[in-house]
Amino acid sequence: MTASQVIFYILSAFILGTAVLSVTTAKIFRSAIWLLFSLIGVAGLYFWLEVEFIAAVQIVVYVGGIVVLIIFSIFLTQQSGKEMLKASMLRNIASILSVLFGFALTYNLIYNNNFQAKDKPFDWTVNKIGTQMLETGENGYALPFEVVSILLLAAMVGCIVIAIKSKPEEKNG
Amino acid sequence: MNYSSYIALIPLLPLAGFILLGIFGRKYFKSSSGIIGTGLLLVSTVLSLYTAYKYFFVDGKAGDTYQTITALKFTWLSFSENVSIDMGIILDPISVMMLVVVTFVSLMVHVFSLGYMKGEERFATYYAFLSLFTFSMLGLVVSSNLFQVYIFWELVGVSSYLLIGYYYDKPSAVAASKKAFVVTRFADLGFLIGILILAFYGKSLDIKTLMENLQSSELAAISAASFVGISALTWGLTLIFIGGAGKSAMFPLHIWLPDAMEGPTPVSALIHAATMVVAGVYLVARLFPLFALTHAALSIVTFVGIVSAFLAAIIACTQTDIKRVLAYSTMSQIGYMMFALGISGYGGESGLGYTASMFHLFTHAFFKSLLFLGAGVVIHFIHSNEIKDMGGLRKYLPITNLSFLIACFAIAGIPPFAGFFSKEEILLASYHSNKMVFAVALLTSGLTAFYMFRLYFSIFWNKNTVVNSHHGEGPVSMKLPLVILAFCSIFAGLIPFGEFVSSDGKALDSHFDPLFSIAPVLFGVVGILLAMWMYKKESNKPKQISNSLGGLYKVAYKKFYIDEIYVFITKKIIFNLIGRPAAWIDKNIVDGLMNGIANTTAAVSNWIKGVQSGKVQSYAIYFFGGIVALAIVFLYLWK
Amino acid sequence: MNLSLLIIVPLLTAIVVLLVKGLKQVRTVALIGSAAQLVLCFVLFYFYQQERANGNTANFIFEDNYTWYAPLNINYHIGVDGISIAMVLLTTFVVIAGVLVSWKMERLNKEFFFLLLFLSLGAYGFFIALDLFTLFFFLEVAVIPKFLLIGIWGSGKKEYSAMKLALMLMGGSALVFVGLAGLYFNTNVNGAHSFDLVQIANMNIPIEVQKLFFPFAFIGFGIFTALFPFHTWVPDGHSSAPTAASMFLAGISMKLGGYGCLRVATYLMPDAAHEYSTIIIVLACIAILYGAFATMMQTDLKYINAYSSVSHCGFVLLGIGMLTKTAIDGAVMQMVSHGLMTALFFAVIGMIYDRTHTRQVAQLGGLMKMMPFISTVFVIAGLCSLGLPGFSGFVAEMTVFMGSWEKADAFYRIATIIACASIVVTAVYILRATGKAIMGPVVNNEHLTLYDAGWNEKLAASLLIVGIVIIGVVPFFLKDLISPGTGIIIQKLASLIK
Amino acid sequence: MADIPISHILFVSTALFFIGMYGLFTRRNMITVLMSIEIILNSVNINFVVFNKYLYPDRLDGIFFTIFIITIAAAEAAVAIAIIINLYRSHRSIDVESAEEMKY
Amino acid sequence: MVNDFLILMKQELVITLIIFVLLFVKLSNKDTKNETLINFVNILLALNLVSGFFMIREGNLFGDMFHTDELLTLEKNLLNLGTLIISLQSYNWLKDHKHMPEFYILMLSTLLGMFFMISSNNLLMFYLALELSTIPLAALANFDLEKRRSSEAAFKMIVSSAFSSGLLLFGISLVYGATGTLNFAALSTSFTSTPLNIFAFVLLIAGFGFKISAVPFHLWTADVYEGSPVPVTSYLSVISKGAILFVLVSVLYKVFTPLNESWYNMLFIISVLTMIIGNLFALRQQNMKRFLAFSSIAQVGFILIGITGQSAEGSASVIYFVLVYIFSNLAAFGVINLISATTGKENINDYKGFYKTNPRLSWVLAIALFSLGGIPPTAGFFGKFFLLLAGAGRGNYLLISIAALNMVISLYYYLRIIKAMFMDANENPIEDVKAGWSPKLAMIICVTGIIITGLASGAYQYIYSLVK
Repeated sequence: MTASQVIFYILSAFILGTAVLSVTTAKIFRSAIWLLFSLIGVAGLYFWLEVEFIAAVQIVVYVGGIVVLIIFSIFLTQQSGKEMLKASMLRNIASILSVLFGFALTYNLIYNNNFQAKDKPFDWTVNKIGTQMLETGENGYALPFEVVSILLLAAMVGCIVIAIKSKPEEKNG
Repeated sequence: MNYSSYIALIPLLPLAGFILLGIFGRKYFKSSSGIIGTGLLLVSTVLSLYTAYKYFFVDGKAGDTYQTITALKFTWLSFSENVSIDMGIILDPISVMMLVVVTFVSLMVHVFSLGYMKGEERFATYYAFLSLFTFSMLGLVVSSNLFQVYIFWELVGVSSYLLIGYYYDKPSAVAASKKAFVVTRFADLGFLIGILILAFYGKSLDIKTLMENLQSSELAAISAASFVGISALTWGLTLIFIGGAGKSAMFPLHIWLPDAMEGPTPVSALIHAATMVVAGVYLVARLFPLFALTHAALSIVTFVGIVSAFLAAIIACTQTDIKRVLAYSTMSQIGYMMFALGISGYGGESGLGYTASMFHLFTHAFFKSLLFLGAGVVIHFIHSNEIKDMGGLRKYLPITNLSFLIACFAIAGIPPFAGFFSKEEILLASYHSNKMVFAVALLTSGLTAFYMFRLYFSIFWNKNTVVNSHHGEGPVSMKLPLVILAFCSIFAGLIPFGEFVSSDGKALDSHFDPLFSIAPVLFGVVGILLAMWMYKKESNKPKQISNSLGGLYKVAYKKFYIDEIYVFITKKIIFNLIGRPAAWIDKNIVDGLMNGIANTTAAVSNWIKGVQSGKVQSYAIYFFGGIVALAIVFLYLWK
Repeated sequence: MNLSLLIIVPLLTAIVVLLVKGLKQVRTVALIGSAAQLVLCFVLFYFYQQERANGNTANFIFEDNYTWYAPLNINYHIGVDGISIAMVLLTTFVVIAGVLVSWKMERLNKEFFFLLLFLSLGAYGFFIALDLFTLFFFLEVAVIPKFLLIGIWGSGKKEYSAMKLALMLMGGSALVFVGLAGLYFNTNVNGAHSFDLVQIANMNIPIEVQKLFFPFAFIGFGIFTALFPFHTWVPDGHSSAPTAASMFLAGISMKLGGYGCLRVATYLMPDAAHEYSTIIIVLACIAILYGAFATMMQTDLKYINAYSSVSHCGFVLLGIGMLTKTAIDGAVMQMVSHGLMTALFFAVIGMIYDRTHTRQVAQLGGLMKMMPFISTVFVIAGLCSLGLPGFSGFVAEMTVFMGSWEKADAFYRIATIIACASIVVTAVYILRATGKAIMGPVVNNEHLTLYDAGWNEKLAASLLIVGIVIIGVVPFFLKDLISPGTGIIIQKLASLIK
Repeated sequence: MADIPISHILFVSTALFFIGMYGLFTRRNMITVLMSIEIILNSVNINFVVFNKYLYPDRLDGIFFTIFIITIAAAEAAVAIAIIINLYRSHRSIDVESAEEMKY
Repeated sequence: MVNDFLILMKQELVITLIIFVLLFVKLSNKDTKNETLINFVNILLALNLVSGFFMIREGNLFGDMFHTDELLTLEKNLLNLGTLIISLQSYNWLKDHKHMPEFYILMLSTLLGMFFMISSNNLLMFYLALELSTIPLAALANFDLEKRRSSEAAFKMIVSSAFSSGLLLFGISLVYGATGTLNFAALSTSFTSTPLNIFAFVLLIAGFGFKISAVPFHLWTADVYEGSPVPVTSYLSVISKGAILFVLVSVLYKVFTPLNESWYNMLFIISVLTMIIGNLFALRQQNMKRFLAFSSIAQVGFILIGITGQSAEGSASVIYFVLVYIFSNLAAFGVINLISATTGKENINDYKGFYKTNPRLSWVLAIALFSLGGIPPTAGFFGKFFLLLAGAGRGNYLLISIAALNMVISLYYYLRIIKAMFMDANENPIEDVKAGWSPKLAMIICVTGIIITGLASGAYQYIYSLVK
């Protein structure tokens, strides 16, 4: 077993393990932390895959953005130490069964599809990504970029409207 | 004058009367409607008499045979190439005779009613209905087409219905009218199916063509085709006979006739004595060439006829309502006519029964309507139908007394009154063909004499009733018909009927045989004497005799419980076992099924509502479940 | 003659009704409109006879064919033959009578007349349509107004009845739709599918296809015409409906079904009609006799007439099922006859109800005394219903019987006899109702103050009676009118029957 | 690196996907539900990158897709959190079962 | 290039312009009257609608990211029309709303997303546009900020949509893995029917199914519709559904042709389930919005039948039906919107005796419901007829029969409301509601549309000519 393999399996185990903990642990704050670890693990996997740019984005957006947002909202909404309520037994069993079954089905299909890696170097550079991102012609991603920016704008507007505390009383009074 | 130029007027004039009086009578002819109706009918009567004269004495005969003349014919409704309903008028001996009888008796009744119905609220309506009846009956007798017969047959039925129910606010009248209609309708069902059968094989509805077809080319087919072992021809004729039996109140379809007496008495005289009730006889006579083809059908006719004659006579002896007695007597007499036809053969001497039947029909019309009109005078006078309210009326009602007596002699078959001749011919014919029938007929004739004179003596003799009536026999309009009809009752029998009417159109000699007549006359006289002994004076003899007869009397008095059987069948069986379940099934099962579909839908809807639990995570599970299910179906099951 | 006028006139009338104000104006407009339509129909009848007299032997006359939805080959195609004319005439009679009996409609009269006219529009369109889409369109147009008419102006459990009627009829038209779609996709006119009735009729649809889709079309239309066991909307619907709507429902709406069974199902799929005739006949016989027996037990006048409609419409189906020319003639005649007769019956029941506020036979009695006109009309309607000669019912029923009897086979024979037997049962229930409600002593003394029919009611009843009597006395007019039409239908069948 | 078969990496992503799904099904806290969604999106990202790198290295479709997914995940999370906060204001709870008012 | 850009993307550009103007107004903190802004937006939307009929060209932009032609322009125009109608109808609700500009920003950005989705030629673009048209909607659902139900609706929507987009993405990733391309044209040749592909396809269908609320992916629909403000509900049920249907048709017909047989059967199952479940649930509803949610689910079932036709008639009938559906459903929502905004009543029982007090509104609602129920002479009849006819083209008469019978069930609940309005008595009916010119205009447009689009064949023929 090569080092790369070892690293991969360790990373995999780490990702999956922390993910499982994240969705099962009873304390919400811990859950968020486990999620953080899991996301970092995924970033590690990207490193291992040698797509460092994505790894960087992953860390910046997820770890730096989303998880922080989540933790922030946890603080806003409740005490961190409190244990969360458990789902009902029935729901749990149904979920486990459906998830296991779904996984078996899906992975069976994927496995049987027998993806064969092409023996070609994967050459990407940040530069290439950057130019393509703003290119308007063939293989250009300018339009998606615009679309996403509008989406972000809209999301922002939406967040502000919804989350900002309205003060009707002040206006009236 | 050619027939076609005026013949249609005979039925159409009364129709015009009906329309005129029916629509405008109430408003505009309230009092004059009687005159209008009678006047129109008078014209018809004159025309019929003229036609009769012309037919019988001028141009009806070709060689030695009376022809069937088609005076008028047009297609009214065609079904297929050959089969169509034609409206037409045929003239042959029996139709011409019937024209005369119907118009004449109807005219008498019209005239009589002028007095009898005076002051009625619905005077105009009454005349409208009478006109409608006359129209229908005339249409019936001159029909050239079997379906035309049926059409007018139905119209006659409805006029009868309307007239019986004339006193519409009397529940008994309403019930009687309904009963009359329904029973005859039931019989008509047979008629209708019979028509269908004959028309199918005969490939025509025209009576003449039909008979020709059936007698020649299609005979084999219709005789061979059979259902339950009985040939189609027999079926067809029997069914048609059922129709006739219904209208003619033959056993066991006679139950409507006594009840029909709820109608105004002149109506009974016209419809339920002289004309409509003989339609069945007429029908059989009309189709006689066909009946002659099959022995079976004729046997049924004979059997039904003789049973009716005898049964009705027995019942008549026990009844106390004078109109009912007359009604049963009518039934009995029609039974005579019926079995006379049944025992008759076709053509020549063997056709004596046919001639006799028609002869009896002819004479019976006069004396029976006379009896009814007389009874009408009595009822009008005493305001009751019950014998027990009557007695000794001869002092108050002399003309009625006399004419009633004449009619009684006529019906009892005492010479030289009209009934004697016709009845004697029937008995003679039956003597020659079937001794058993003859015996019963003879007995019946004795019974007839008995119950008629029982009636006569009870009304006009017996106890003295004190009546403080302010009117006597009524106006001239009421007396005149009595006199005329009495006259006819005396002399009608002298007509050499066989000259004119016979089964094959050829003249038939009179069969008057004084020696043979002894027995029937003797029976008649015995009957009269018996009645005289029992009823001339007020006594308790009748009571004693009826008591000594015990159960038998009761059974006869209760009309052999036939009504009760019918009630049982209709109320208990048809209503309870068919009607009610049908309604129930419809409401609960068929409709329940439809409602059930709706309810099930609602129930299912309620049952699955839990899926929409409001829990977003459950939604997600269902969502994923849907995917998995689809994937499995399309990956593994449905390739 | 522009046939579209038959649709345009009611439409315009309906629109004008919406524009004017007040009961007086509304009803005047409605009356004028429907009278105009009556005149129009007679003009059409006259022109039609002229055309025929001039030797025009085309199957359909006065055809108009406009492309409607070109991509789907859907056309607005109309034209008439004798059968259509007979049905159109029937409609116009019933509509005008309906307007007249609703003369004193107080509540929401504008809406009422609008819906009534709109409903009639559907019927007219249906009867003259020669394109299956057009036909289906008008068929459905005529459903919802009924729902509203019953639900808003009805009585008794009106909502239930209205809903039941609407759903069952829509169920019927759903089945019809499947049948039509099936036909459509099995036609080929120059490479395209077609809804055109004339074109489809000239085509030989494979028998398997016919056998598949005939039941859809037939049952679908059959629901409209009270095919057993889908008749249960009839009693409830009719009895809850306001008078004019009952008249329309029983008089015309049920005929839509009969006409459809004949024109679409039987005409276009003769082989299947032949295959399934046994079943049709059995169902028809059940409807006839069982309907009659069920009627016998009813105590509400409207229920009596509604159930008797089930029974009478059975004759229509029987005639169609027998597949002989005479029987089909009879079926068409029965449609016209029953339309007029039952409309008359409902009209008169409505008049009685308006006055006495009850339809229970037991609570009525001796009406003849107070309302001779209405009572006479009732008796006439009853007599027509029980098939008295001189009225239309007799002619129609007898034609059906004669036609049925042409089939020489024990099965058909028994069916015919069963059908014939119903005339007795009919007599029983009609006379029961008449005897109790019209004749007999007056049950309720309050009724003694009631008044007879007004001019509008008299006119309405007279119109219908005139129609009934004309058919009853001179049936050859009607017969000759419809005969070519049924002849065409039978031609397609002729080869099969032998 | 090449000695790891693709299926193994895909195993990780698929497993991650279903772990996320499990969380989404069972967690009663709205925020943890949100976290589960993030896990799901991450698994998809891995898929894209792996496919791109191993199977179709000529173009950068997978990479770009991943980038956009990450962006959208952020937007989605933001909106979701805003909604949750708003909900918390009115319900005083972020238990999923407190938001089950509308049903059937 | 710039010229092309301006012409080909003119609809998107106008919407973007509106968004930015509103943003500017909002940020500039000036006290602009709400009414003015609403009118401004409406006018621009109307202009956009009109411009959609002129200078139509076919072409690609941004490589293969954006594609437009006459049909797509028409589809966008239909959505634009619907949005305009909703905007007109929401006048009463919006004119006093504090966040009016934000409402428009969010709504129009989703509209923009739909336009891009329709024009997308590529799974990436499709996905992004889909998210653009979904995420702001979740925020919109929460626009009744103080109402508990509104937040609940928004939460359910965002969770469901995130979950479904997760599955969709997983599907897309598998497609990508199997074919190496995201481009539609390329997919149509390389997407063969291997088990994995079928699975991926099921995931994609589920993603679509979620948006059009096909059973069993529909469960979020009713709750979200009920909780959201009425304008948002109508927007959700008409515009967002219409857009995804357009895309679904073109994707199924043009891209997944190799899976023809599978997707046909899949749609068969889904549509039957959708019709039946939608109907069964709609039967029992008491809340108008929730009722219309389930009825719209059932409608989707019918639309799917049209799609199964897989012919020019099929796609024409779907597009035509969406047009009809815009008119009919928006007419219904228009009335509900008005009543809800003025009286706050949303229950079916509240509508009892409605005809007494509001005869005109009753007729509008009645005509709308008739159209939804497929009753002639309304356009709904034609729409449904064509859908089912298109479906029957494949010869699956079982499906057609089921659909036809489902129409009967659906009629029941439409008539239930008619019954409540016209027949039922009510002590306290809704008072006489005065509609402003704007909702009135919207209703006139809808009713005219309902009556004209069916009887006059122009609309359908135009669509058909484009599809062909």
